[in-house]
Amino acid sequence: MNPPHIQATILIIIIPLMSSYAIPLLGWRWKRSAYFIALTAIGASLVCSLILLSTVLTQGTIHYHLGGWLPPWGIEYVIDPLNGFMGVVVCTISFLVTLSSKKSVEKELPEKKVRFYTIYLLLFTGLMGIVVTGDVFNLYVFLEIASLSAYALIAIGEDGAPLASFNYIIMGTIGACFYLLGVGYLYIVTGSLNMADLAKLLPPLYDSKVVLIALAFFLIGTAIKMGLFPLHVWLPDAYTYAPSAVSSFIAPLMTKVMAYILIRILFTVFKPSYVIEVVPVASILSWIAAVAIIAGSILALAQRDLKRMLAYSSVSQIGYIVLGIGLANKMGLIGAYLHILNHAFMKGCLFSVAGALMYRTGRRNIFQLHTIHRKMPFTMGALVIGALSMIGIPPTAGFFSKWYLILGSIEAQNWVFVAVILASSLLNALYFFRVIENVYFEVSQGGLKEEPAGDPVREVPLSMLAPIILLAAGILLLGLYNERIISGILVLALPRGF
Amino acid sequence: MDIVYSIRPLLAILVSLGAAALILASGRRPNLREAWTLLAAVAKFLIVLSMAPSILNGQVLEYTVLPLSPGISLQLRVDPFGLYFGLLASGLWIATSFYSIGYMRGLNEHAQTRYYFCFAVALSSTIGVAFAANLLTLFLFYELLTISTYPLVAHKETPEALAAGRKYLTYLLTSAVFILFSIAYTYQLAGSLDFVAGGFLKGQGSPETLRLLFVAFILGFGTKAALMPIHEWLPTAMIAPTPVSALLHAVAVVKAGVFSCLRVIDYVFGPSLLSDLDLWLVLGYFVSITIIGASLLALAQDNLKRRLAFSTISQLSYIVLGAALITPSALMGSVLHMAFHGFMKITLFFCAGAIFVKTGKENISQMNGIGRRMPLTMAAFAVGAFGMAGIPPVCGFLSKWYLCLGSMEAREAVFVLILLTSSLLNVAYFFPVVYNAFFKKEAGGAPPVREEVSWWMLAPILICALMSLILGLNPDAFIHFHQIAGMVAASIRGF
Amino acid sequence: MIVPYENVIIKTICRLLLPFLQIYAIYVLMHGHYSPGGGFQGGVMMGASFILLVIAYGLDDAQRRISVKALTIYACLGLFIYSGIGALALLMGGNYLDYGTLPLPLSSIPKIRAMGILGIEIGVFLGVMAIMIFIFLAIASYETGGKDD
Amino acid sequence: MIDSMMSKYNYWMYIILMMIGFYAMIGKKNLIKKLIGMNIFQTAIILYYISIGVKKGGTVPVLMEGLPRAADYVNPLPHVLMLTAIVVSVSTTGVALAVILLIYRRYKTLEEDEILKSIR
Repeated sequence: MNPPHIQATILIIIIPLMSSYAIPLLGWRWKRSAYFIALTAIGASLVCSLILLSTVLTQGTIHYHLGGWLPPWGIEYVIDPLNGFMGVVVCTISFLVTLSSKKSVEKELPEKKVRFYTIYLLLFTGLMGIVVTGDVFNLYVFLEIASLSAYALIAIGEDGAPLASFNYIIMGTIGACFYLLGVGYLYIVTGSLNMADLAKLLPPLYDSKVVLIALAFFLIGTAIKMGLFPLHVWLPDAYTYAPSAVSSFIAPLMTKVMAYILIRILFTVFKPSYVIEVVPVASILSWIAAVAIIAGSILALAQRDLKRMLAYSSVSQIGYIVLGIGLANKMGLIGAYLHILNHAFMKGCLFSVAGALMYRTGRRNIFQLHTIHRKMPFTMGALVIGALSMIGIPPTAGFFSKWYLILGSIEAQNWVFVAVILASSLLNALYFFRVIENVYFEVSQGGLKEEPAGDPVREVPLSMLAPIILLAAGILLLGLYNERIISGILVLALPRGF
Repeated sequence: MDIVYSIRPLLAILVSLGAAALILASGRRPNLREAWTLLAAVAKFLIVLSMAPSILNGQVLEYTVLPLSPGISLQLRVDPFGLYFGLLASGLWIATSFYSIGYMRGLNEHAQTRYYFCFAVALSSTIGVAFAANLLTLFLFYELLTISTYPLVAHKETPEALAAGRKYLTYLLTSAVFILFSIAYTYQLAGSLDFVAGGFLKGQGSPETLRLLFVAFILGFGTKAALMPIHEWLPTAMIAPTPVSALLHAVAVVKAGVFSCLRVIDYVFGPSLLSDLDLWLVLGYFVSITIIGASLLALAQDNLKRRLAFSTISQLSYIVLGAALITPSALMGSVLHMAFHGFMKITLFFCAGAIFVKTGKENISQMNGIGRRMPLTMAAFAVGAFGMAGIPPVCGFLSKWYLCLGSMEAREAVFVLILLTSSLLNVAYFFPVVYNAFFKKEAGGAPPVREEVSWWMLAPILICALMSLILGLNPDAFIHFHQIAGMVAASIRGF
Repeated sequence: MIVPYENVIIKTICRLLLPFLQIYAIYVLMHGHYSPGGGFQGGVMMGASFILLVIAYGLDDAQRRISVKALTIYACLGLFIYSGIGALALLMGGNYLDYGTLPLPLSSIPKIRAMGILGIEIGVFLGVMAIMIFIFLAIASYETGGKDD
Repeated sequence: MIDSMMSKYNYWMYIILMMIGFYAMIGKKNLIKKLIGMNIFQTAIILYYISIGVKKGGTVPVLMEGLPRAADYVNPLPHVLMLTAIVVSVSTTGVALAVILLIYRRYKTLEEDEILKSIR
């Protein structure tokens, strides 16, 4: 019998899962309850994830056998420092973003609140499932739960949303199917689906072409799902047209969790030695990522729509994470892990700000934001902090992930990557300062000075503002305390041999 | 060297950050807001000053705030050089605060809350740069300084001001990229980033690598120090309000750049490594181009503030030159010149601002006879101009003297020649201003009326001018600039 | 919009077929833990029987028999039974879905396990059935749809 | 060569099917056709999985008297996995159909290029 803090492994999934069924049942009668149920469920998961993380850090890896079946036959949930960390990241961001979703959902989707939160919780369940599971097929199932909910959530957005969602369905299904094929190939040669078991069975088979093909399918599948550069085409539309509550939930988390899958596949299922030495997968990935960083930034530069700009910047930031993974040395991986955390906070903050702008002004064009800073000083302050962090100005979190990535690139003696990271921070500066300039400065001569019609713009309600401020404060604190996170958690989360 | 753990360096940084928060909170009540500014300025100076006795006794104050990255901490250390810069910046901030209030009220500027807020943050970062114990901490504050001064440069919000702001950011963020690279590389080479008097890079890496690293460092920090091919942001930034120009030139920004250059030259590379790598002479010639070139360009400017800007560019290179010539006297002169140039240049900028506030004139050709309208202001201007040219009773002479001495010690007389030429050029571009102001008749022919600016502005002008004189006569007056500079030189080059 | 197709043969055959379909669906459900079959397959058949009803008798008729509201409740109930049994195992001190710990008055653990999985299958059955019908109705009634409930 | 290809014909079949589906997803402009392509794509993978579980002479994996050896049964695990994959594929189709309806209601067409035209 397992003590309660081990049972948290499963509670972290079944609480949101059961709550998501409870929402339509209770929401039928009390529409308002949907939000509170969702918030409570995610809050409970947050508590569970914190318990898990502390347990992992003090007592070592947790193995949870679902249904009492022993691995490799039964499904096993494994919590090691890496996914303990990921769980906390996902839960924290989800909690904050959900907190802020109340008003914007009421405004944008007044009739669909109940269904919205049902699917929302399912998405959260899927993400958490991906994080905790130690079984490659179970991971596929959760991947699809998360993706299906995401398709649905994106489709309820405005104008181009259904088409964006359809494209995402097509691309996402290809990605998931490739992942499934990868699982199939591994299953042919090993007869196992358990990650730890696979890791044991695979090394003698490293010469096999089948294993190589499996790895290729895994990589393409996850690359599509996380929007790595040439395969990113679904991402900008989906993030732009989704309702603001959705884009501020999906943008920070979805792609990060997919990056987590990549890490798991490369460094847990396969051994680092395989992806570095036997096949140069890691270095191929890092080169693709380098292209992604630059291309994403340049594409972001061309946008006038704030949310679309942020979406393209996500494409470039995914590049950072993959670059760190591909460097496959200690500093690079630490940079990648840290950037998963940091970027989740930054994008959560920035998309929430974009949502707040939509909520109060309905404007997304960055050239129509003059004088907003007087009306919404706190929101815009958060925007500045988020933007500075994206650029990589020191005390903010974004600087430090860049710092470790640069150290990793130097360690790998790869000067091109150093140049890419540095150049991209300049490009980031270009497009983010364009926003800041438009928000804070009024061009005195012949600018857009007249107030738009409609209700006078003012600061967003507290339920939206508080999460934004917390996220912004989080960015600063993560930057200042990054060393604690690294030495406390991330060093333990590195794959063996680093 | 005793290391004393003390929280005072952190307090010195936080006091103006706290003030910044209070300024934001009391944006609607100008009097309260400005009271915070003044209070913070005085408090900061007193805190910095309170550290002086222990430093003069040979101690070093240290405070570790938190670890930033494995092996590197956000650490503050007050050594003589840091204290020196801290004293200079916080002392001049008081003057600038008073002057700002007069200037901003006099012109009834907009967005004053943002202005004071950014000012306070910029000062915090400057003190942070001064007290940083390692390169990463320095870089942290250095970037904060860039970001916090950007709204000040673009303050007027006209298209030109915005363009100037963009240019400012472009130059400084690009340079930050070089700095970041060099810091990361240094860390990879040496495994440490802590400043050590005399440098810590010796024996790490091949000479080619180190030369490359040095170039990257100088490209990075040199941008803020406005070395010649990468100086263009500074004259463009003159569009900003005059107190901001004063902040940029005398107190914070370019001084932080020069300070960081000196930190790199003397505390990262160290003189002996530089001479091993044969870099010092190259750097010396490189900045000599700036010294002469900027002076020549200054001659061509009609806008008074732009002329001052080019003068700053030229004078900053004196400081870097002093560090590049690896002799004790040169370093002494270089360190002294940091402070002296600060006092003189701030006087000159304050005067330019005062003229603008009172008469709206910005161009030198319009300033005939202005000395009869504003005799006190223009007298102060004259003192500053004399100092720039290195004429004895004013403090500029003293630092130049040391610099020339240093060039002699280094057996590179050509630099003496360059310094003297530049002095002559200084005379050439400053004296016409003074001459026209006092001895030419005003264009309209109307009888000149005495109309000085308000005492908020006039007092700082006069005090700074007076300080320039007093420091020239007794460089150890009040805050022991001379003695501290001596300690710096001794710690590095064994004076 | 699906309107009833006035053909007595189709209607009669449908009427004849329905009970057998549904009984077979329940058979498949109950045998799920011994042989191929189970909640999902049974649920699909059960759902298909209703879909047949809709095709033969038209949407209006079907909606009179089974409302969207009831379907939602069935679906949620089904999933609740599923996860509820899992959670019950958790409460009884086992791992999630560890049916062996369920408090059933049966002699041996394998028997308890068999009952446990049957409960799970029933939950799945209800859920799948409701959702199959739900998807069909939602898509079939799109012309009148667009409103939320 | 031919022999080895023929002996693994199940893989070829799945690859051909998958490519057909892939082509429809990428090449067709009509959204329904894309969706059908997606279904073919998923079915190909299901087929692949089922085929890897097959054994010559294997029987239904139900415990029976007289067949005590594991080698006598076909491998049931791929089937179980595919049951889940079918559920996923059904749900994906459901969501996709719903989205298509939404698109149709908004633009009154299902041709991708016409929709893109009406967005701009």
